[in-house]
Amino acid sequence: MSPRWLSRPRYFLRTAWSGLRESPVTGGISVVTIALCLLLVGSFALLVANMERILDRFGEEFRVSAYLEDNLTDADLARLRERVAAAPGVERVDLVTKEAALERFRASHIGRAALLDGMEDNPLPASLELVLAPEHRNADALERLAEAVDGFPGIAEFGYGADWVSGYHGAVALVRGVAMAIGAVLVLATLLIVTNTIRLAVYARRDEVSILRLVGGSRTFIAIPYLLEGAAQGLVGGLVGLALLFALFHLALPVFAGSLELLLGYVSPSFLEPRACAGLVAVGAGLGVLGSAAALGQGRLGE
Amino acid sequence: MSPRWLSRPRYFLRTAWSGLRESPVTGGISVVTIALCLLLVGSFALLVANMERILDRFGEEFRVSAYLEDNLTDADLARLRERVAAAPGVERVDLVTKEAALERFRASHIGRAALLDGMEDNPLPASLELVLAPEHRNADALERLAEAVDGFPGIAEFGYGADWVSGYHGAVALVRGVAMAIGAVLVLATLLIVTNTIRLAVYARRDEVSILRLVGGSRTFIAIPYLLEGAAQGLVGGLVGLALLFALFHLALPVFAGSLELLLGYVSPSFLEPRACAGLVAVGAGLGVLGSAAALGQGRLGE
Amino acid sequence: MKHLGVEPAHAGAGALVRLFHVSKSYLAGTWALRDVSLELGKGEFVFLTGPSGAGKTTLMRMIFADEQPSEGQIIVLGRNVSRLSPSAVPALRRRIGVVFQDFKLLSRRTVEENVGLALDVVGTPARERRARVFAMLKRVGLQHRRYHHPLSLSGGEQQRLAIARALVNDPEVLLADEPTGNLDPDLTLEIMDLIADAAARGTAVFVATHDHGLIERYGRRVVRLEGGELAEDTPIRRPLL
Amino acid sequence: MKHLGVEPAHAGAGALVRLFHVSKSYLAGTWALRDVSLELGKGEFVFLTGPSGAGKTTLMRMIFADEQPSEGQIIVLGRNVSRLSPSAVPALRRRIGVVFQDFKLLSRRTVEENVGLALDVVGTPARERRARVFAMLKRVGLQHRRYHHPLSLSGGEQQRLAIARALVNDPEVLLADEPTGNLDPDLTLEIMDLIADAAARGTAVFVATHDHGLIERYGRRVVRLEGGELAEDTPIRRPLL
Ligand SMILES: Nc1ncnc2c1ncn2[C@@H]1O[C@H](COP(=O)(O)OP(=O)(O)OP(=O)(O)O)[C@@H](O)[C@H]1O
Ligand SMILES: Nc1ncnc2c1ncn2[C@@H]1O[C@H](COP(=O)(O)OP(=O)(O)OP(=O)(O)O)[C@@H](O)[C@H]1O
Ligand SMILES: [Mg+2]
Ligand SMILES: [Mg+2]
Repeated sequence: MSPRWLSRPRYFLRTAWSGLRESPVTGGISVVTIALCLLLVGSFALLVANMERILDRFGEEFRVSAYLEDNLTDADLARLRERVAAAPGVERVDLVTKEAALERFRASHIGRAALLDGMEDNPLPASLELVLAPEHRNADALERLAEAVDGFPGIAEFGYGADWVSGYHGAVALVRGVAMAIGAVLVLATLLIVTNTIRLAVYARRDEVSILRLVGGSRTFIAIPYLLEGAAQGLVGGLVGLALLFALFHLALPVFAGSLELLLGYVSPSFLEPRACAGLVAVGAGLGVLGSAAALGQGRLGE
Repeated sequence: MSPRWLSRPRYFLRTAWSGLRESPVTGGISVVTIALCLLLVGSFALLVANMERILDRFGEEFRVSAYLEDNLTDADLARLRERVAAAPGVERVDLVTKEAALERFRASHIGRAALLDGMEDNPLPASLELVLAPEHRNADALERLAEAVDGFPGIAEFGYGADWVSGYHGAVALVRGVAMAIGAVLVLATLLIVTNTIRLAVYARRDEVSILRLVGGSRTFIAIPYLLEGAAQGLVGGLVGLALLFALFHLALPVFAGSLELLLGYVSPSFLEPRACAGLVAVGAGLGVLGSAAALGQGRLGE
Repeated sequence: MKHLGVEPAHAGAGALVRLFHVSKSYLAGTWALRDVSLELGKGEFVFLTGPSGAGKTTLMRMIFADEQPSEGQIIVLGRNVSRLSPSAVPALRRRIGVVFQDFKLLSRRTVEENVGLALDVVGTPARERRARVFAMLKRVGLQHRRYHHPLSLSGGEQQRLAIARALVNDPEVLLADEPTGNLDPDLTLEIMDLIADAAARGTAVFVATHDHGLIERYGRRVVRLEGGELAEDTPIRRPLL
Repeated sequence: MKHLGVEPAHAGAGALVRLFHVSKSYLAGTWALRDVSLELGKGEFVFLTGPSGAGKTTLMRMIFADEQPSEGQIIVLGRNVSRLSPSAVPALRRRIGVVFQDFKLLSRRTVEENVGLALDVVGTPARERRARVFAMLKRVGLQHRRYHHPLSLSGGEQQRLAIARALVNDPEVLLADEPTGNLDPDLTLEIMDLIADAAARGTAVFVATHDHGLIERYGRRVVRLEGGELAEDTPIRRPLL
């Protein structure tokens, strides 16, 4: 039994449109609230997305050194390099020659002391530096790698800073954990705030709803224009929020450019991907619909 | 000309109270929105406050080494130590003996190589490590310090990682900057959201306001009960938000305790100070009043 | 003037509205309606009268399922109102026209949209809707105001708008609560003729009124409530003029 | 029946309400009121009548400064309404009692609080307020409903509540817009007597009504509007009964 009015989308569109036009105060407030909430969620998403990239970048510093014996031929070295590259979790292998090692040592903190000045021979060994794949940047995987590589001929010693490993791992877990916790609170809060605001906006027009009931409007007949209104407000709010986020991002970027470059070198922060942007706007529309539905759901909307 | 009704606070309190009681929907929504907004702002404040402490903690690692000549007597050393401690920006001076330096070197990344194994004498010098006061943890201050200290008798060399210095400085500036930017957006957004919600709540009762005007209520007469209502809702919202924040903090803490301890050692995150808590609740009440005032201000409250 | 116990004009199975021993209590211990039995047939026109607070509005609200009786049964258009599921209520209401004592107009929609609403809820096609709304507005003298909003109408204009909305859909039952309280005598007669027309076309009509002149003039069946009880049910008389 | 140009009963400097060639246009090109001049003295009781949309409510709204005249001057209680600053409006309104055509009750406050409101705005002490509210409610027959909310009252009860609120503060001017449209004949007389009492105590009273029976019965001065123009201003006659 399909009701006749379902064949009349024009009524719903017209009613939703005039509802929007005739309620600039409540509609405007809903749009602003949605825009602001999505701005908050978007800022956070942006921060987290860029933080992940920064963490990845730091993770690249996550190297293990395999110090080489002094007497290796180039062929030996090439073979060894290949074997090491095939070991579990290794993403890239870099060679540090004896000269490069000395250079580094001199540049390092401790190397400033006149420690090696007297020696005519370079006592530092060459080494292979293994960059680990992100998922292997933890103490367990390192131990496994050490076991696998330790026996290889040509490797004198195998070294990594255990503190640095667990420190990095802890930092990543902490940042991710805090981000998730705050993100959850933020998403829940904005969800509640937006639906509540729309509820209040519909509530401000509760007399309308009750009159529509009295003249025989069915639930669906009454609800559809409000849901359309909510969707439209959500959509506009989402777009406004996104635009604000974009503007803020490009306003804030130059201010932090200096410190960022110093800290991260070539990593420069990027805006949300198009898909995430679309998602943000869609979430706005969804919240608008949800809020209207919640408002209409609460019985006769009487206090 | 003090109006007679100013002497009747009972009318206002009674009216505000019955307004709250008779509008559970709008009142409830206002309280929830305020609570959630303050929860967001509070979480952020909490994060920033603790981050500052973490940055300070990292700043302690901010040391400059003055490598000592080998032939210093204890008296020389004590005198030197005193002079160094008096240098500009120095907060604390620690002595690292030759033995401690060797110990450290062995534990360090590069020290894993069998570099020093063959030497029977310890080639590493003793050093004084200068911990800088927070406000001096930047490249300029360091250069000044180096100039001041360089000529002291007994100091062989003066060393610090320029990269680490500007890196730390950049990181602190970045974190502070991003925190301030996000904080500003957050505070502005919640300000708007809360006042808008309250406006909408008052707006839902605009017929009431217009009737009060028609029977001769003056602006103040009409406004006071709404402002009291707003203050009460803000107060309750602030308390609820604070309670939520406290609960979340103590729920989240154990989850992150592991990574935090690893990262920070003895620094454990702490909740907001009592004064900040009171401030949060006061802000809630203030927002409630502001929102009501804004709603009443918008002319006749007609659309 | 009391004619208690007299058989109503259109009694029996053909009745569109039937009340069996209906009582209604809003507040424990007080009765807004008390043991009222009543029938209303197709095309019947009944004046509902009685002092303020006698229960006239309450009786009407129960007929269009806005309130449930505390006791007794109400059958409207073949449906037992007290056993109606909430989802069946709108369908029933679409067959009943109601002029509310306080109008209940949508202030955010135009005059034209307010009247059209009664057709929108049943899904009347756009062309037919437009024609019927215009014809109806013309009959109540509001066609020149059709793009205005109710709040810019005078009291009597709002009342006529409410009447137009109730009548535009040719309802099977019409409940008009004090439909001429804000109208001048000339308009009152015009509007009452409109309502009498509807009855002549088969609508069962209930008109609550305090206007004894009107009751005299039309000489229809009169149901009088007093303190919630049925005090009088006088069958139809010939109009005096 | 036309008595155009007749001197009103209490003309001159003692008038509480004076209109000088007042016109009002809500929509460009149409006139809700057109060149109306009128005076109302202390204790005078005037029926304002005329067809629906004639401008009765508009005239009253301008007197209590809810609308501004488009042309002309209105002097109420010695103040020129069109030159009143917004902050001076409340003080003027507190001296005027208004019964609104649509009641305008506060649905979130009790009957008692709605009536008390008119005393609260002037800051009447609690004890006096309580006594006067109770006495007033008793006079309109609502004392037993004083802790209920307006929405649970019948139409006539709401109207009496609106009247009680307008009268409780002994206003100097009373504007009653269709104050008995929802009342039965007995109550209508009781309420009209209440209003006449106020006039006897010196209140200048305007009663808009369509009820010719009432006008006949009281035989007071009658001002009739038609299409916004003053069509009749008949001075006081002796009551018929
Ligand atoms: N706010 C407004 N905006 C536009 N037009 C208005 C407004 N208020 C009243 N009018 C128009 O002004 C004219 C006079 O209205 P008014 O309410 O004064 O009539 P009235 O004499 O009180 O009628 P009734 O007896 O029906 O209450 C009417 O045509 C009405 O439609
Ligand atoms: N929602 C309600 N809650 C409590 N009491 C109510 C409610 N509605 C009506 N009443 C009471 O029920 C009684 C009958 O009310 P009703 O509205 O039916 O009277 P009425 O005959 O329409 O009167 P009027 O002519 O004044 O409109 C009145 O005493 C009224 O106060
Ligand atoms: Mg009634
Ligand atoms: Mg009027």
